[in-house]
This record gives sequence, structure tokens and C-alpha cells, in this order.
Amino acid sequence: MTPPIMTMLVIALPIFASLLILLTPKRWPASQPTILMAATIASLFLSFSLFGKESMVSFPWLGGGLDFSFRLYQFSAFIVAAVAAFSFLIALYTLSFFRADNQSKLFAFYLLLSQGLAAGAVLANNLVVMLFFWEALLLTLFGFILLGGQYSFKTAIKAFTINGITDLCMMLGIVLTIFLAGTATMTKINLPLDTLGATAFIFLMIGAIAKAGSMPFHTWIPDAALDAPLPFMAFLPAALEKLLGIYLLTRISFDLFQLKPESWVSSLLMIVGAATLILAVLMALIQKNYKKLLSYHAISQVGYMILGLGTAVPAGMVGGLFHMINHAMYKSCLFLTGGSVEKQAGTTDLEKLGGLGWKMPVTFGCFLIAAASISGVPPFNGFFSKELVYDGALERGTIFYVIALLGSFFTAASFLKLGHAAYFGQAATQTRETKEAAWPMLLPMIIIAALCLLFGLWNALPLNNLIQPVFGQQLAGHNYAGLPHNLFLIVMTVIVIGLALLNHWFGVKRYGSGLKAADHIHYAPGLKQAYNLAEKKFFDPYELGLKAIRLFAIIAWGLDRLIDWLYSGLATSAARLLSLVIRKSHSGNYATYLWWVIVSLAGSMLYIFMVK
Amino acid sequence: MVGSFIFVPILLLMIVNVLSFSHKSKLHNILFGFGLLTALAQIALVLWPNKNFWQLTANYQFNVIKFNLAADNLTLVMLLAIGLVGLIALIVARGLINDVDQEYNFTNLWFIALTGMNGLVLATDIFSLYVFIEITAVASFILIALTKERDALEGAFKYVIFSSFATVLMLAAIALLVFFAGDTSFAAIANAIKANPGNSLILMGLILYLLSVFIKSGLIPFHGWLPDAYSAAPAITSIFIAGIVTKVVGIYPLIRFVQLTGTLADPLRNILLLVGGTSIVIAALSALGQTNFKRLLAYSSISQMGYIVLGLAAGSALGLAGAILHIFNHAVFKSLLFINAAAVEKQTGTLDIDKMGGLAEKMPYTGATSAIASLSTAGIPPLSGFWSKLLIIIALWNAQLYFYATVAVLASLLTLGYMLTLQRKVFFGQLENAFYETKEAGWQLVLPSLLLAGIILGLGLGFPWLINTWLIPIGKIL
Amino acid sequence: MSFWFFCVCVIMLAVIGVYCLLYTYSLMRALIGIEILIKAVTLLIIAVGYFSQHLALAQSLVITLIVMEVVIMVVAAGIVLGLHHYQKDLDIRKLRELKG
Amino acid sequence: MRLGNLEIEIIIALFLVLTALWTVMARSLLRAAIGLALTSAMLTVMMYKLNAPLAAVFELSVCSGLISVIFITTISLTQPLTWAEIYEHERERLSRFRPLPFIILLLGLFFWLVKVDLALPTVVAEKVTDVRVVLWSLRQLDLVGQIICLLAGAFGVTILFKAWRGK
Repeated sequence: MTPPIMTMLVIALPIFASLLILLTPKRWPASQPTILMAATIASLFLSFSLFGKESMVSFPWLGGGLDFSFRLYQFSAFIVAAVAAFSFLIALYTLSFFRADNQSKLFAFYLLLSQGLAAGAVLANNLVVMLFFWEALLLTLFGFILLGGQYSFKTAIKAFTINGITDLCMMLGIVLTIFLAGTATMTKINLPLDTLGATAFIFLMIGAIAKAGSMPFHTWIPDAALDAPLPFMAFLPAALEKLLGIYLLTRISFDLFQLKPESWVSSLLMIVGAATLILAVLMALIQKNYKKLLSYHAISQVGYMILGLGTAVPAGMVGGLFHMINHAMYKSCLFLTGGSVEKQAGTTDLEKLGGLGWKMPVTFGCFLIAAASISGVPPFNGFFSKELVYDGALERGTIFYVIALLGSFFTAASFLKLGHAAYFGQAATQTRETKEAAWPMLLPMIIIAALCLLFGLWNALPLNNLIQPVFGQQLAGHNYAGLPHNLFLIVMTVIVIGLALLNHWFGVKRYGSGLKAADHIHYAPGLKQAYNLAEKKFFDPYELGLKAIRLFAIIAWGLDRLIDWLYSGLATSAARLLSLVIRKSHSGNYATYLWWVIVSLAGSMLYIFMVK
Repeated sequence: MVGSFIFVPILLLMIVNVLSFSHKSKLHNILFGFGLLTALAQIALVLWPNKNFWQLTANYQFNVIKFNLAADNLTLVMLLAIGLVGLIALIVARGLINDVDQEYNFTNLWFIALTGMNGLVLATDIFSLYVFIEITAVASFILIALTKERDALEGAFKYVIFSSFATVLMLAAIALLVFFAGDTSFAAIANAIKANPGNSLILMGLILYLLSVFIKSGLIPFHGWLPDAYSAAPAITSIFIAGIVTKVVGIYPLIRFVQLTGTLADPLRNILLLVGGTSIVIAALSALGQTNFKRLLAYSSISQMGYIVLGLAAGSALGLAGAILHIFNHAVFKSLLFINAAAVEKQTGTLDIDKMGGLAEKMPYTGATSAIASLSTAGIPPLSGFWSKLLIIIALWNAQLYFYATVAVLASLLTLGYMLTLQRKVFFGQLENAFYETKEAGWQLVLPSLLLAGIILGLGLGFPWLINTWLIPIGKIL
Repeated sequence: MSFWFFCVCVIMLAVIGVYCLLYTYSLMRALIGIEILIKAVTLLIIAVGYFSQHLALAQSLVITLIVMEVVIMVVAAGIVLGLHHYQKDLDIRKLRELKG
Repeated sequence: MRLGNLEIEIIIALFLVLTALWTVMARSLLRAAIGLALTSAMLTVMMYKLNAPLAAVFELSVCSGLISVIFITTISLTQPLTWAEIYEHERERLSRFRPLPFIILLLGLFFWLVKVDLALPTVVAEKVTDVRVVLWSLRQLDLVGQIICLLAGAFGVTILFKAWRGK
């Protein structure tokens, strides 16, 4: 097969398979998993065999320069392969996750459809074509969340509305870009960031970072964590949407537009990144639910990627992109461990969990590796990408570096809390009988955990083959494989992790390891740290610090809710009020309606003769 | 030969009625068969056009008969939509009406309405246009009042009043335009308009004509009758009237108007824009709060008409093409939604969406097809509704009407809002106990639903190939 | 007599008809209002025919118009009769069941 | 034809407007229907004066004849109220219609005083001046339309005027 045909096949195959799944009758229960596995394995092979090839495909479409064109090159092939890989692993995982037949069938349908559409969006070489696939992904998102059961409708609507609004921004951005560049073909666009260019860029950026789940477009993710099926969380918000969002952000920043370190747009990106990572991690710290805690981390880690790419200096860009692929791995691994725990123990409420470490050793092992990765413990992959982001941030401003480091500290602290509460300590009565999960659920976790380790120990493999070629010329003379070059950063990271450990130890010591006090313990060590600092350097009372951090967490929470309300509350109630007024005016009296006609008649005649 | 679109149905109708050779139920079966054949033949003639058929004028055989009828691309699309919705209404009627008398009456009136609409889109003469509008209107008055239920009569009465008022305005407009043209043909009137720019009597005529078609198509603020008539009419009438009749009666003359006046003068265009924009927003907001299934659909209909008017006001081939495609799309998805409403009403006995819930479980085909139709209404890609809205929005943008383009884009969020509310309240969510025994409404409703849903999907997916072969040539009639 | 004179006549008749439509409480009177409006427009067509010397055309239009008018009025009267069956009078104010 | 200073058309128009006014203001529905027939008759006279005799005949026979019959039938079928009720209704109704004559008067005065200068087209005489030729050979489509419309009306009568079953 020639590369163009394979390119088209990589999009078409999953979509056709998804339709096939929809058509399989209930009488053949085995057909659906067979098709699912066959399609995901086939597209996995297909996308890996596309690696290193380049091709352009184009069909005439709307006319006027709008062609149905696709471009396969190093970057898109990489993302497509990653999407296919995650799709395969999640498919494997779902084999024994769902109980209800209908649910697994629809999930398989949405999974394959999303995969095909995502491949289309990534491969598109025309902004309008990309938008086409991008918008269609909205539908599968909606469908996925709806699978969660009767309470998920509200969340689904929320996700749909938020993503719909941001996609609208993206649409405006695309229109503006086409207007500025005079073409919709992505390879032909390369615009400077002047006033109009920056406007178009920011619109496109909103679409991209909202897909990735950055603040302030994130509020649906924690809700979905509770309502939607867990494999969905591991697939869409943790992996696929990050890949797509960051892919688009990279494309627009360094391909379609010329993002330079000195521009204000770059600073804006960095501020968005820094704010996202610190606010979300503070939110994560106070959560008491396995899935919800993870979902806030899914938001927080996007901050690192945006911060890294936003620096627009080589180290940061490479770091941001590397963090994207690393995050997709360890976060879906974490969600999958959450899924195993939910399936086996029946709950993800941390207050009811405990002592799972001995009962589910494989899950626990995978959790340990992934948690170490996300916390940036050497030598796992998260460590290396974070170091690169730190490097870039430090180059642009110390404040960004400090925030990133602080985020790291809280990340480590919250995962210590999570691990402790779920896997150590006393089990509650309900979960005492828990056993290890089935092998189709364990296998994906093990594979991803192994990859986390591999990408860490042998980071030259992803960096030299996947990440660095993306930026090509811009990286001339740099190579980031191997150990980080800046010893200061390593020392600081190790210190921060050490501090987090110390902090956790303090907390456990002080409040005992009672599970019910778990979240309280993890407030207190943060406060104790602040207290110690204050005792040494400033005169800062413990209570004040406690209140300050509490207040900060409350403000963060309030901000979160406010944004939420703006989306789902204000707009809806305004529309409802207007609707009520309009309905009241339709009194059923035909003379009233006739009056409207006559007034309009008189008005339009007056208007016509006045203008004339 | 295009005259056969008028003669064949009316002759068939007369033969069956005048001869009335058999028992009523048998008679009705014959009439029904004729109806199916007529509609199918109409669709076939449009889809596989035969040059000889379309170009032969009627007077080649008898010198006595001379009709001013002609078909252009727009007419073809309208004939296709009329045939399609007509066919579907006829089939659905068999499932919905149980009474032989009523079904016989429906089929008779269906023939008259079909003839009226065919004549309307084929007419080349403004007064003939009026005559056929009136025929179609009379048929639809009776169709609405068919079951003689109280609410249906109320809706019909309001429709009679508003329709007659519109007729009076249109006749006044015809009188003023004919004053200058000296003839009633479209060509003569177009010439007269071009020859007398800025004449106040002509302007008066144009504005009267414009407002009369606004009333006929129920655009805000001329819409008072429409929600009442749609929601009170019997189920089968709603499908037929909302799907095609009021569109042919109202919007088609509007398109001819835009074609007549050429590029619209600025004040007229502003009126079109204002009415279109207002209709989209206000009707969508109103639909948001409705609890009656059919009334919600009626307001949605007004809102979609607003898009068509905006497309026309853009004044470019692209906008016109988008508007025409949207008429066709609207005919398809709105008939489908009304069929779904009819199915739900038939099976549950209510139209109050607050009382329903979870029906998709019991009526899977109705649920699935209504979801497709709703999403097409809201303009979600890749369904056909997306493309027509996209064309309209692009046309508005190209005409530098940025405000209205933005309104059109934002209002599709409102559309999505009320359509999703509808879907959630009726088809998803918790199944009410009362509906535990509910079943699908029978093949007469399911089959047309699936056909229409298939058209929505097919048009949506096939659009890229459709646009250059069909739509852009249609838009060029301007 | 000028064309304007007939225009004034038409406008006056139209105002009477519309006023009747707007302010009446009787279904039959609403139909009478419509009738007066149609009279006004008939007069306009004839006047136009007279002043443009196209009386033959205008007359043939008016004849068609009259036939249409009769059919509409018959149907409307039937609907009024139906409504009377339910509400036992012709009060238009009871015609407000459909609203919202 | 001139009557002193007035032209006959002015008188006919005056009567036309007055009969229309009376139709709308009339106390009972029956009188209103008769008023409508009178208005129609005045219009017929006006048409006759404007050299449109054929249309005038139609107007007279169909409008003041047939339509009046339909209206009067409908009115008598809908059981008029008792006289006391009518009287009560009328007082209230008249208060709503009282402004109408003044409005008409003001309109008439206004348009009498304000002479609007209309840009009329140059007259091109008709090629075919015979109504029968126009109607039967040029406007055949309208005739077909009339037939269809009458057919629709026939169905309307059979459906709407049929008695209610079992009620």
C-alpha cells in the first residue's frame, strides 16, 4: 500500500469499524470485542508502519481553496501512533471493565469513532477540514459522558457547552487566519504575531488549550470524573485530548504563527500555564476521591505543558511536548489503576479504601511507578520532562520557575496522600475482601508503567526520534537527551521531593494515620511547612497561615465555581427569563398578533420612505 | 409538459371522486395508490431529468391550451421537496388516521394541496402565483380543521385571518406592480422595477409584497398564527403543513421576490436582515421554554425560516444556494421531527414533554431518528443542516454582514439548547412508569422516519460532491 | 378624478376593515372585516386597470379574485360554525386557549 | 358626468365608505351582513362607472348575493343572543367603535388637504381589450386555478358543514 492510501485508511478504518460495531446484533455478543480488538490492533500496526513516511493527500472539496487535504509527516505520524496505542490499550482494558452489554457496545463505538476522528484532525492539512473533525469529536465526547448513567446528563451538557463555546472561538480564529493568510492550507500559512495575527492566535489558542483542559475551561473534567465511565477518563481527558490540544498548540505556535520569546503572547501563555498548574494542584490537594483527585491533576499537568511551550525557548518547547506524551502515559495509567480499584473494591472514596497494597500488588506497583513519574522522581519519565520545562521557565523568569517547583511540591504531597490512603493503612469493612483485577485490565497498566520507566531511563529514544525532530531547525545545536545539564535544577527537584516526603512524614506523625483524617493530615503538613518557614524567617503565626492557605483554597474553589456558574448558570437563566417574557407576550389573542403585524407594516413603510 | 404536474393529480382526483364507483374504503385505496404514484413520479422526474419532458411547452398539441409555466433549477428543488414530503405524509397518514372517511378526506385535500404547490412553483406570472397560493392555503385551512376538534378550529381560524390579511396585501402589491408593468409576468415586473428606480408606488408595492410573504411564512413579528396552527392541527396535518406547505407558500415567493428585484436595494435588504435575525433569536428563545412538543417544533420552524431569510438577504449566489438547501433540509428534518412527535403522541397520548421521559428505550427508531433530526436542526456536522447553515453564514460574512453572521452562529447554540432539552425530556432520562408498555408506532411511521434520517445523513456526507453539481448552479439564478 | 382619489378611498376602506378586525369581539365580524379589506383591494385593482387602460386584464383578475374570495369565506364560515359548536357563542375572546 | 361642482364618483365613493362604516358599526350581525351586501353594491356601481361592467356583474351576483347568503345562513345557524344580551353587548361594543368615524373623517380631511404627487407611469394601451379574450385565452391558468379552488371549497363544505357524529 502506498502512504496516501494508508493515511486515508488510518482515518477510515476506525470509523468504519465503529459503524460495524453499531450494526452487530445482540445475538452475537462475541462479535463486538472481536471487532474492537481487531480494529485497534490493525490501526496500531498501520500507524506504526506509517512512521517516518511522508505524504500529502488532497481531494477537491468545497472549492475556493478548500480541499479535503491531509498531510502525513513526522509530527502527525507520532500523534496518530500515540492515539492508536492508547486506543488499543483502553480497548484491552474495557474487555472486562463493563458489565452491561449495551454500555460496552456504545463505548466501543465511541472509542473507535473518536480514534478515527482524532486521526483525521491531526492529519488534516486544511484548517476547515481540521475543524470538521474537531467539531465531530464534540459529539463523541457528549456520548461518552452520557454513558455514565442517569446523573451524567448535566455533566455531558456542561462539557458540550464549554467545548462548544471554545470551539466557536476556534472557528473565529480559523476564519481570521484564513482571512489573514489568504489560504486555508496549513503548510502555506506562516504569519507574524502582529495585532490581528495575535487576535487570531489567541482564538485558536483558546480552542487548543480548552481541548487540553487548561483553566478556565476545565470545570467539566472533575465533574466527569465522578459521572462518566472511568476508561473514558483514561482515554479522552487524560490522553487523547491532551495529545490533540497540545498538538494544535504546538502547530499554531511554531508552525502557523511565529511565537517568539519576547512577545507578550508568549508571556500570556506562560501565565495561563503557571496559573493552571498551581491552582489545579491546590484543588487536587483537598480532594477525598481517587478519581476526582486524579482529574484535578490532569488539569494541573496541562499547565506544565503550556508553560513549557509558552516559553518559546528550545528547552521549554521540547520539555512541554515531552511532558505531553509522558503525561498521557502516566495519567492514563493512574486512571486505569483507579478503574481497577473501583471495579474491585466497588468505590473510589478514599475514606472507604485502605490497605489495598497487599491485596492488589500489581495495581499498586503500577500506581507507584506512575505516581513517581507524575511527581517527577528520577529516573522516571516525568522527571526528565519537568526538568526541561523548569529549564525553560528559569530562562524566562524566576517567578515561573518558583511556581512550577511549588506545583511539583504539592503534586508529590497529594500523591503521597493518595497512595497512603488507598494502599496502606487499615481497610474499611466494605473493602476487606478485595482481590486483584483480571488480566485484561492489568496488562495495559503494566505496559504503560513499563513505558514510563523506559522513556525515563532511555529518554534519548523518545527525544531523538519523536520530540526533537518536530521543531527541526529551531533546535539547531541543542540535544536534550540524557541527564539534565543543569545540576542546580536536579538538586532543587530532589530537595523538593525530599521536602514533600518529610512533610508527609510530619503529617502522619502528627495526626496519626487514621484514614478519616487523611485529608486533614495533608492540609496540616503544608501549613506546618509554612509555619516552620515563618518561625525561621518571618514572624508568621500558625493559625494565620492555616487560614491563609484555607482561604486560598476556598478562593480557588470559589473561582472555579464562579467560572462554572458563568457557563451553566448565568447564560441559562438569562435565556430562561427572556423565554418567559416572550411566552407571556403570546397571550393567544389574535388581535395582539395583528397589532404586531400592523405596527411592523407601518414601521417598515416609514423606514422605506424615510431612507428614500 | 410541465403542466402535467398540475393536471395529472387534479384529473386523478376528479376521476376518483366523480365516478365514485365503489365502496369508500376501496375508493380510498385506489386514491391512495394514485397518490403514491403521483408523488413517486414527481420525485423520479426531478431526479432523472428528461430534457424532452422539461422543455416541451404545453401548447404544442392543442392550440387552445396555453399556460405560462416554466421550470428552472429552483423549481426542480422545490418539486423534489414537495414530492418527497408529500409521499411521506401520505404513507404516515395511513398509520395515523383510523377513520376511513377522514383518511379519504385527507387524501383528497392532499391532492389539492399538492396541485396547488406544484402550480405555485411552476408559475411564471405573479397573479397565477397568487391563485395557487390561495388554493394551497384553502386546502391547508381545511386540513388543519380536518378533525374538527376545538383547538384545531381555533388554530385554523387564526390562520384564515392572517392568511387573508396577507392575501390582501399581496393583491395590493400586485395591483401596484402591474400598474407599471402593464402585465403580470415576472419578466415584465422585473423590467418595470428596473426601469423606475425609486418610484414610491413601486416601492410601496414591493414592501407590501414582502410583508405579505412574511406573514405567509410566519416570520417574527408576523408569526402569531403559526405556533397555534401547527400545534393544534391533527398530527398528520402538522407533518404536511410544517414540512412543506407553509414553506412553499411563504418562502418560495420570497425567493422569487429576491430574484425579481435583482440585487436588493439597501432598505429592503435591511428589512429582510432585521426580520431574519429577529426571527432566529426570538423564536429560538421562545422554543426554549415550550412544554408542548409540537409547539416547540413550530417555534423552531420560525427560527429556521430566519436562517433562510438571512441567506437570501446576503444577496449572493452562495447565500441563495444556502437558503435553498436549507429549505430542502428543513423540509426533511422538520417533517421527521413532526413524525416523531406524531409517533410519541399516538403511543403515549400526550404531547407534554414534561410528562415524558426515557422513551428511546421503548421506541428506539423514533428516538434515534429524532436525535439525528435535532442535531441536523442545530447544525452539527456532518449532518445536512450543518452545511446549509455554514453556506448561509459564509455568505453573510462575505457580504460584510458580520453582526448577522455572529447572530446566526450564536443562535445555533440556542437551537442546540432547546433541541437537547427536547431530546432529554422525551427520549432520554428516566423511563416513566406510565410508559412501560409503550411500543414503536408501526411501520407506516418508522419507515418514513428512517428514510428521512437516511436523507439527512446522506446529504450531509455527500455534500462535498453535491455542492458544485447542484447547489451553486441553483444559486446562480439570481 | 385622479388616481390619488381612489387611493384615498382604498385607504379609508382598509382602515375600516383593519379597525373592525382589531376591535371586534365577534367571529363573524372578523370575517366581515376581512371582506371589507378585500373590497378595498378590488377597488384598487379596478382603479389601476382604469388608469393604466388595462381594464380587460384588471377585470379578469377581479373575476378570479372574487371566486377565491367566495371559497375562502365558505371555508371560514365552516370554521366559525365549528367553533360555535364548542363555545355556543361567537365570542372571539374565548379564542385564547392556544398561547405561550 | 358632473353634478354642479361635484363629480358623481365622489358621491359613490362617499356612499361606499359610509356603507362600509355602517357595516362595521351596525348593531346586529344581520344588519352587518346586509351592510356588507350594500357595500358590495356600491362597489359594483363604482366599477360600472370605471368601465368594468363584467367584473361589476360578478361582484354584484357573487359578493352581494352569494356571500351574503353564506353569511346570513351562518349567522342564523349560530343562534343569535337574546335582545337584552345584544343590547348589553352593543353598549360596550359601540364604545370601542366610536372613534372609527372620527378617524375616517380625519383621514379623509388629511388626504384631501395633503395632495400627494404620485409619479404615475406613462400609459401604454392594452393590446387585447376584450375581457373574454383575456380571460379565456391569456389567463387560462387562472381558470384552472379557479376550478381547483372551487373543488377545494367543495371538500371544505363536505368536511366542515357536516353534522357532528355522536355528540
